[in-house]
Amino acid sequence: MRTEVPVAIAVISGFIILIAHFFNIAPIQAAATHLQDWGILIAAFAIVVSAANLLMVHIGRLSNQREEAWKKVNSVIVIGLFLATAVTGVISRDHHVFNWLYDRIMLPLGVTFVSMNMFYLVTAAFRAFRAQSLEASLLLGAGIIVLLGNAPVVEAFVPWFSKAATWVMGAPNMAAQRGLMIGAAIGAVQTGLRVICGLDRSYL
Amino acid sequence: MGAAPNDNTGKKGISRQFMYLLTVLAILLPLVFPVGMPVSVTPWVEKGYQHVEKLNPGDKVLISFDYSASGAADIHPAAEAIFKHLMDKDVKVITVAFVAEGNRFPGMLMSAWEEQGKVYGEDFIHLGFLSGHETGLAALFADIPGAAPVDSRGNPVTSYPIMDGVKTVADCKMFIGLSGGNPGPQQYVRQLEPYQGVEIFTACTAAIAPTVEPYLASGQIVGLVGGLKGAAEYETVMGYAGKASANMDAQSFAHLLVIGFIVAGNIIHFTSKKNEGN
Amino acid sequence: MLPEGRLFEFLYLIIIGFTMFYYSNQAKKGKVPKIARLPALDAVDEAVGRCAEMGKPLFFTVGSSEITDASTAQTLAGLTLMKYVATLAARYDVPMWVVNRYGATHVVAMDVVKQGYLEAGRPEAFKPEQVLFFSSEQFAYAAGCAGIMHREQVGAAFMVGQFMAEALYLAESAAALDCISIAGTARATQLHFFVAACDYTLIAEEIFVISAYLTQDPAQLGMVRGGDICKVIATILIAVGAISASLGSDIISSIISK
Amino acid sequence: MSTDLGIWLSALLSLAAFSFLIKENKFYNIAESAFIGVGTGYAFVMAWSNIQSKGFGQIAQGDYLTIVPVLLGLCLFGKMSKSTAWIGRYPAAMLMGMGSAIAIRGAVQSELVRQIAATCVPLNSVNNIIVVVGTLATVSYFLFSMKSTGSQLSGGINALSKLGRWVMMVSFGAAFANATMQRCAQLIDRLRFLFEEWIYLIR
Repeated sequence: MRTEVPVAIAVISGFIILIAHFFNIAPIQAAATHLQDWGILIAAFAIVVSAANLLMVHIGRLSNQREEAWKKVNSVIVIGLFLATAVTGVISRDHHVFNWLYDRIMLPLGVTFVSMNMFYLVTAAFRAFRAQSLEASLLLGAGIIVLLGNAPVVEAFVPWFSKAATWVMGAPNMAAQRGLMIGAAIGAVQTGLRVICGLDRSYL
Repeated sequence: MGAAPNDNTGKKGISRQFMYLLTVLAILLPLVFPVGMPVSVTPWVEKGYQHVEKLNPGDKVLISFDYSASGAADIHPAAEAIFKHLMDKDVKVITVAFVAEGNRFPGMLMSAWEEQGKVYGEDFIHLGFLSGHETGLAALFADIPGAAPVDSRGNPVTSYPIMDGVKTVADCKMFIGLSGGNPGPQQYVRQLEPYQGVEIFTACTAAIAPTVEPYLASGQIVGLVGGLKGAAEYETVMGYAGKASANMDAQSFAHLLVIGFIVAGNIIHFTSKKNEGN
Repeated sequence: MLPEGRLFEFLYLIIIGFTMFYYSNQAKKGKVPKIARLPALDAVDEAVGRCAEMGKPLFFTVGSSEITDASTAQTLAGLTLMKYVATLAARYDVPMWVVNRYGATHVVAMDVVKQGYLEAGRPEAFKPEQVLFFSSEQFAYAAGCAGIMHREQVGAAFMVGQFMAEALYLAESAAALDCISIAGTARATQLHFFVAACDYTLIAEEIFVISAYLTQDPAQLGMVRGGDICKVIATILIAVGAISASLGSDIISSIISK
Repeated sequence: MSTDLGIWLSALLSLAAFSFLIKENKFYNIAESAFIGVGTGYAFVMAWSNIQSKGFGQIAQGDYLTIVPVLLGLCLFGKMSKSTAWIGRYPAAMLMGMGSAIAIRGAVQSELVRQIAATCVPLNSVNNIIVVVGTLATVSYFLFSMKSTGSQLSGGINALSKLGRWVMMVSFGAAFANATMQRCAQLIDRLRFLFEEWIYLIR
């Protein structure tokens, strides 16, 4: 019972969505629309559960005598800011404290972390772009052409590079992307089919 | 893929931290001391500029701000340049956002222009955020005051003079889509199909710019500003050097630096290999 | 009954389903196909073993994988490997840190890891506080992952599933440590970051054969064979389509758009 | 220098985040905790407003069918304790089934059929030939069960799949380099914030 019923639920809900996509059967399509709305709602509950889970971990840390003081400080920060954001946001999505926390903590940190990708791009390029083998040389060659083609100053003096870069992006790159997508699509369909036919139960 | 296991960068020649420092300097120095390197203008930026230039004072333009904070670095400079062009030409601007985070950006532009004497509700208006991505787009184009009954300041949109005679998107001369992904050029073209006569001009991130190519070729989109570089080009055609142009110097140096590191990496790799051989 | 433009899609889906079951049955009857080696998956045991030797924990994340949208297939691929790694971790007594970005994925991942420990016969060694959720905000999650990797000084980092802009961030955070990184995603726009920054990368479709490869279960190996037949069909369609298009006929394109 | 307290907070948090580049440290730890705290709070607020509008709001309007997903959602709380974890499987299975179907739908439609159709181009230019041959070669790289059988056919497939690997390498190199533009713009933006709005170095 504890596995059969969940598997049946997965199979039924999966087939409803698929049939609604391929056939114009009004009641099934209505059911599929309902189901997707339900999905959004259940996923929202999952976030609440996960957030509760995070809080439990940090509360656990605070009450653990042997935990380092430093980790406790961080747990206090997590719990405090979570409560401040959650409470003010639930009162009103336009609450000034909620907006302030968003503008002054979440937004700047988000942009800062995204921007750190530039540093990582530099170190990754330093390691990966080495002419060790034919394959690595192809990686390197294509990378250098596109880098030069995109650098504004190079483009102003040697417009040829920009054209070469556009060509690499448009022809070989496009071919590889398509090939990757076609292969991956077939794998994804198989993986999905295994779930909605009840063959794959690893998620239970 | 069975690539060779890591040689950790720190161990060979150049330390990570040193590379990070050089990266900061390569970007920061040109920002503090701009060099003003030449920027070549691509035809699609030039064409977009020409189409804006052809607008008459009093014409109305609809702009959607469909990018979030992470896309802003790439697109907002273009938004600033195009907005300035429209203001200089006394064109009336109606703005909207189909991405929740995009909602903040029109206000930032407008408050700067209000200080310079432009009037909210007469020269521009922001309708706020509309959900549903493409469905939101379709709804707004069909009935602007219906889909957005109140503006971002909470007043009925019909109470503002700028909205006189604006019923559908067909009452605007041009639609400018500033996109960080979804909705993007594809969605704009698809939803504006029924409203012939409204020109589509778009600015998007460098990453999705290549996907706009087919629409430009077919004439469905009249101009494209791609990423920060596109913004610098737009500033160049307008004849002023704004933020984007200064950023171009930094971007050039950063590109050259990355190439420099790749070359250095190869030299270190092959010399150390030689030494091992000896 | 089929809406326009769906006929060919539906046919292709039926073909994929049919070949999958047909070859799976053939394999059960003894015709088991041999599968090309995947060094990235061969390295999994070694990576966990190395953690055990050095007394370091390991790190696992499935990235921006959801179980409610089109990324679900990649999520499942990642969860399959997660369970396998959890079993090894339990057996070798290696602490395992798991971080999830989405709530729904998190609630499933908790069970998957627990199940892995159970299958290794050591359910008591499972520590729920090591399966973590760090907000669905993309870079808050990524920052948390990087923090854990460095604070715990992990010996191996697994990143398999759907990844977005955090791919490079996580891969380089791992590369800065003395650790083996094994990554994989079917998202074509992030794959190159993994290829450049990680020790081993599962390229696109390779993540969907994880289960068949690791278990060497005949039925699943047969399914891989079935998938290969579908790819051959795709290549024939493209080749015939391109040749007929050169001759001025759009027969294939018109069939496909039916 | 700026005198706005909010800008100071943002700037100090940004610096703490950047400090990770030198080494994992306590300042980074604070920035990380702050981000996780606010980020989870934000996610909670968004989830809560969905639960209200799509859940309780609907029930209050007389749509009693919505009680089903609300109950399923509540079942997820069972996952928080070992003895009740099994009741959380029902909603999880439903999501998994739905998600799998959506994945199938998306893969067949936009990735499989559309990409095949887009590749059926006339072989009348070098670019088109490269696109068609390159796509075929890349797909052949993933013929797992046909590559190592030792037959003559597998020899041909091996050769084609090798070409596929080369095409992929070119693509990976190009795509990696292409990302530099956007990543660079983001870092410029951040450095501008620090050195223009916080300390007035850039004028």
